[in-house]
Amino acid sequence: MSRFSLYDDEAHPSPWQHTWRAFKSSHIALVGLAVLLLFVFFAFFAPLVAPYNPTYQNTEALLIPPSWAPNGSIAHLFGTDALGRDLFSRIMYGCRVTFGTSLLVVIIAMLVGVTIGTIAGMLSGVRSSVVNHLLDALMAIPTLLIAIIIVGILGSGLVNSMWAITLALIPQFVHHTRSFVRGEMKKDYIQSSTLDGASNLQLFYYSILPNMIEMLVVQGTLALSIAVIDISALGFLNLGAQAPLPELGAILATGLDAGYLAPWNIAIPGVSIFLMVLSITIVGDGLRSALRKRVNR
Amino acid sequence: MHKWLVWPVISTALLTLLGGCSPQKYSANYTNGLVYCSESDPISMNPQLDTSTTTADATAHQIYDRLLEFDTESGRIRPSLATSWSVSDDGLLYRFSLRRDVKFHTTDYFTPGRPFNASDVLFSFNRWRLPQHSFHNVSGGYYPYFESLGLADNIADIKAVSPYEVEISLKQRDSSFLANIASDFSVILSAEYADVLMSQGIPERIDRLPIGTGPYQYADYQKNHYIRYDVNNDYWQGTPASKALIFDITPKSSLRLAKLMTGECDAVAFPARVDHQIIREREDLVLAEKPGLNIGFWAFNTERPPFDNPSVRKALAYAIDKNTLIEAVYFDSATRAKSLLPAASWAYQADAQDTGYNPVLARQLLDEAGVAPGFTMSVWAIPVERAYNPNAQKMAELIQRYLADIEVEVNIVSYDWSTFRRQLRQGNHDSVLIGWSADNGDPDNFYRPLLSCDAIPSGTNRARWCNPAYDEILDRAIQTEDVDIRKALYFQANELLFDKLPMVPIAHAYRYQAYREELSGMVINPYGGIRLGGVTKQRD
Amino acid sequence: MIRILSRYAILFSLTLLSLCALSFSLIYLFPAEPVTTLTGITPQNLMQHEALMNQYHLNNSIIVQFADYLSELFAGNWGVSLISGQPLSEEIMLALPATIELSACAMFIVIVVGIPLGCYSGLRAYSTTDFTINSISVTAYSVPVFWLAVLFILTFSLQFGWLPLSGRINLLFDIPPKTGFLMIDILLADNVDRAAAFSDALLHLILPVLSIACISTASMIRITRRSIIDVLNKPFIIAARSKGLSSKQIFFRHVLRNALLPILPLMAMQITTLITNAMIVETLFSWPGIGNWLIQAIYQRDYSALRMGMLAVSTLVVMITIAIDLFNRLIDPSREKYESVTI
Amino acid sequence: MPLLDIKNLTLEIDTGTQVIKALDKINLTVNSGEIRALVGESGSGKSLIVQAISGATPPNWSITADRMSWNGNNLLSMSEQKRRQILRKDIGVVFQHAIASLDPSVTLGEQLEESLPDQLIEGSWFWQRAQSRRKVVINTVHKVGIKDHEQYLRAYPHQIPTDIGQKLMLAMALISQPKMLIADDPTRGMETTTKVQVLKLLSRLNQTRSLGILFVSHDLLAIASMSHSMTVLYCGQTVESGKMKHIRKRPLHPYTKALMDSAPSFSKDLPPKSQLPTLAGTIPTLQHLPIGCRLGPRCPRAQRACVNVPAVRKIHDHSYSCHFPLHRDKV
Repeated sequence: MSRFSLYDDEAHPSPWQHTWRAFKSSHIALVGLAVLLLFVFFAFFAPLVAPYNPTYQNTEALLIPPSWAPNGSIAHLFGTDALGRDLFSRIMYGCRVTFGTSLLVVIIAMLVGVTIGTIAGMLSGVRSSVVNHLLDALMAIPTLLIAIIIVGILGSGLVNSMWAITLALIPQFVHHTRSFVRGEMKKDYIQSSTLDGASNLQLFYYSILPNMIEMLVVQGTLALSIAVIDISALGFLNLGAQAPLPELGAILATGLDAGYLAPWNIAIPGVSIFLMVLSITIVGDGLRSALRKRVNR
Repeated sequence: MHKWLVWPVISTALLTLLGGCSPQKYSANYTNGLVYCSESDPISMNPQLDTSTTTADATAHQIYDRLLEFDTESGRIRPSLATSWSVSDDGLLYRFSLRRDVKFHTTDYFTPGRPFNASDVLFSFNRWRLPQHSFHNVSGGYYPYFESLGLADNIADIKAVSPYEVEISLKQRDSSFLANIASDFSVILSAEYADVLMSQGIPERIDRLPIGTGPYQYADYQKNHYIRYDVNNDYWQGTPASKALIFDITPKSSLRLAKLMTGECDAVAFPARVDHQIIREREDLVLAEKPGLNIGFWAFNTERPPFDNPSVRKALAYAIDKNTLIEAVYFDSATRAKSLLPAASWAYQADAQDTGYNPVLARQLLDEAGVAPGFTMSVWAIPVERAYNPNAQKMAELIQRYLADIEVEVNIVSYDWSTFRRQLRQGNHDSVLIGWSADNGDPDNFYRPLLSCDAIPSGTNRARWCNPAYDEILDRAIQTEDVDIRKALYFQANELLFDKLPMVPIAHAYRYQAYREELSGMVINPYGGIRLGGVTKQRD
Repeated sequence: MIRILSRYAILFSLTLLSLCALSFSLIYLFPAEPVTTLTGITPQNLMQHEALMNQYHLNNSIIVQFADYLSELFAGNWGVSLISGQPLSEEIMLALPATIELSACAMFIVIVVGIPLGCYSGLRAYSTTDFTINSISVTAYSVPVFWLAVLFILTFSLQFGWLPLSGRINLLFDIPPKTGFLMIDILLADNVDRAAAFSDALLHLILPVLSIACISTASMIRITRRSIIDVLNKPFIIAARSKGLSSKQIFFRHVLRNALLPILPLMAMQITTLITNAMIVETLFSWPGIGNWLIQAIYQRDYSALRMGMLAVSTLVVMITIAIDLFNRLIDPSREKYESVTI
Repeated sequence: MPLLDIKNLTLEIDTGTQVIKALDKINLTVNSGEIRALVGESGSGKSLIVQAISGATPPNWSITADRMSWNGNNLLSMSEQKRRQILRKDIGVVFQHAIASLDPSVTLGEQLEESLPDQLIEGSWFWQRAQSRRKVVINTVHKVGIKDHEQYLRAYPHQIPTDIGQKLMLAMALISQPKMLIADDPTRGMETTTKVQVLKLLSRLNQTRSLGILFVSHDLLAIASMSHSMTVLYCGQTVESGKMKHIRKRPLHPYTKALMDSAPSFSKDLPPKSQLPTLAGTIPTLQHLPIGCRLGPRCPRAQRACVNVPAVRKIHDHSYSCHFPLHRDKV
């Protein structure tokens, strides 16, 4: 029997469509996303689009001002540094190094953190409490301190600083996953799955994980902005990326040496890091409020 | 609805933000004192123990005096704690008459009971000279300057003829002896203080809480932070005008310049080459320059294969374009080095042989020596600015590029300065970018500490290269006073060095000093550390 | 109450113990002789090496070594710096107060500016003012602290010449470090113009404090704002309104308290960020704090200093975190609900 | 004159993407000494009305009404302060979720004292006032049926069981001795015995102090016996309103009938074991409200005219909004 339908049937967009719609409604978030995509583009295609090799030293062209300055040259859009390297290319590659490693670090930290967090969340009693306390203590230790110790043990370098930051990011993911899993475990739908005979693994994969992805995305953007800042901070302190690797923090630190003569060597890398973090933050905020809007419905 | 909240919130926020920004200009002239921004921590408070400029700057002319000193204008030797000296005809016996009524520092930790006399000279010399001396092994027992020159072995005896007369006899003639006595490292310590410390069982204090006769006396030192000196009110050359002297330790050159600009420093060590233009443009700053007796070089660790092979070393030398290095790193404030000696030295050889830029030949030489493409080596770059190499890091990066062209990969290694030197002394490097500033005007002061066999254990021979033929040439050169004979011998040494190439000489740089225009009496010491005793600060 | 306190005491000592264990393990992890890392003394010869090994029981089993390590720690024998040869306890006790002074001032600004602005923004949610405050805080939050500090130096010290850029006070003031807290030391010092010294020290504080505070204030505004909005949507606020309470009464009696309680644990995390930032900023402003000290130590590969510095800083941070948590626990009645204590 | 008189109350919620008309021309009056039941399924907007009256509206709500007056004074146009005074002295509100409506960080005693207007406190010194305040609080707590005041006044909201919370909420509303009580489902989830106690208390107060009560509930059974009149809501529209006994006897609106039928105790002639009659479908969400008569898609009597909003029709004091009402077919 066909039902008389005078009124439109409700459309049921998927949760992701919902989120995207809510996200789209904020112009700032869209601009942030565009800038972020630009950085992602640099991260993947820097070798294809960069006009020069980032380590190529043109000794004929030391400290050329950026192209908009009166005596700048269009050949070097952002000018050159004290070694005659094209700053624009270095920034592009710098985005690749800084952003790429940050992304990698966040993904690793997320995988490890979610695993530990889920186990900790599903555990109960003394074991869970021990895991909790250890992790919380670890979370309290400043990233820089962890980095310094790792550099002390392994020596400085980009990879070692990545380890340090991964280690520093893991506790956050563990913390959030743990409290999320604990909260979820108390809910009835998990109870009913358990009564259906689902094993812990099945429980995690089919019931908890799909609900957790949003939390992870939001947490991931947060962690990403922290990772970018930390990677560049370590590069800046010369504990992370070593010369001649173009890493934004390290580029800024080198720029400081010629800072008075060539202020663009300070300004441009700084602005790049700032924009990168800003776009990540804005996209993260946009996502979060979009999710909140969806949940509030 | 929430109007009542607006004003308290806004005013609190604004007050907190604005509270800081008081509009008056910051000025640092509170106390009559001099602030010098130095680049690093001194290794010790006794320059006998270390050859680095940092240590010499912080101690040699501030806390101590020598028997003789160099005139800052002419570079000639002139009396200091010794009022006069004589040399025997055979050049083996030196006699010094000492100045009377020179008082040692009176500080919290020591009050001198007697003025300076011959026993202090004996103590100061015997400490580094005699291995059995009770103070020889205090603080490591390691006196690099004297060991690298072989001075300890060459002194046969030293004795006090009277309380104010000292005689030193040598085993062999040494035409650079007086210059060495006048160098930064031949400081005079207090024997009385040493005795007191020894009786208290804390002899190592002598190098941490120093007592000397210089214009300033040690007050306080905090690592990585500052060294504080008080004025020596009884200074024999007249009490300095400044009541205090502070060494503000600031490793980053850009920060040092910033502090100079804000007036937080009155003078800075090693202004970076890129900043010279800015210093010149500013009316309140002065940039003094003088051709320096120094050399920046790239030394290979000849104890490590494949760098024990001269043709490998040559190949690497041909791979780099020295002119570009000089342009990029020294901003043309240096001259290209062909041999060890700068043009200002009387033994300078204008037509010395030099390696040109020839990467094809370089690769060919490497192939012949069996060094395969993809070979990896380390280039150590000094972490501090020096006159002879204002930015070794940058130079290392340039070299890295050049060597990449001949398919040699380069790791740039850099540690903190003191760690760097420690590691370097252990010979952990493949090659190093470093240099040497003369302590006196004698050519021997270049050739011997840098490459003689004796200089390997003392740590100044960065190439760790030992060649008996070379040492013999140097020994012959200092046993005569005849300038032409010496010149010829040094030319011969140059030829040998070009052939073996344990190091690539890169540049002789100008020496620079940046200070605020209120200062007067700032002079560039041609040899060694900075002298702040005669500096005064005018105030408006 | 006693139960809570004892529980926290146990928690604290356990955490401390694990931190000690971590720092102990560094002895074997650092690429240097264990003896050297432990004592800071590089043995000159075999005999000295042997003597040190015996003195610190390094030939015994790990457990004995650790027990010995602990007893030495509590006896105040922290070893000496590999580079300067000074006792580490002295160096740390000079450096740590400088960092605490800096961080405390920054934290003060963070609280005094961040919380009111966050409240205001939250109460006026989605208004123009809120939008402005929010955009500024997002922007400030994204600025890398080291770049901000450089910009501050370039602007306020070099361009305008208003503020000094290095250290805690002009070094010409001879302030003997008695407590390590400069403000107290100035009061204790003789022979100085205290007023001049005080104002000079304050001028030196401004730039580093602002560089650190900016970022943390921004996150504090964001956190407070969100918390306020969340609380405003709670039923009990509606209930309070229906009681006929004025906005002021509602804000101070119901909103503020409930908004700040969940912020406290986040504030503890902020302190960690703040100290990290302080450590970075210290190197730029030549601030003689623990961050500068540690970074110098890593440049110098001063392993014994690193080991103790790590222990000192992490103990400090953990102590603050646990204290805040305990405080939170004591003032937040609903916290009793949760069984597990989290630090 | 009615205590509370609401005419054509419309409430629109701006969600940022669309504007939802959550309440559509609601009419409601409560007379002094009258108990009015406000009935509707959950989601019909009962609690929104309560909030609109109590004035606690988020900024994205906009309220319009032809009339919304308290004792003849227009609530919408009066000053914030005046309105607060009325809420404080004359109207007591009990919210649906008792525990959530109590501040979790303040003890219950303090919250009760806070609800007490200053006029009701005796004494001029602060200690006298504190004493008096405490006395009033304890009295009120006893009145709502909590004997162990010591324990509960010192407790925090999360420490008490729900029914105590509900009683305390009631105490809080009654402590100011209001003229009218707005009770949003005050007996939700209570045990039957407790529920009876509370209902009895309310009836007694209604009789002794002529307290006007707006009793919001979907529990027809509980309120049918005590209320004098009833208003039925569906999806933010007033469906039917009138004296309790009239509506019970002859509901005019199909929805009211469905509601009555779904409660077994109202249909005396229900055969044993037969299915309870229900309306097809579910109540639509606020985002997807049908146009016209909002019951339209579910109404068994719906016809084409139902796409227009039905006007309010009135027989004596019994009003309804339906194009095709029950029992009126012959007219």
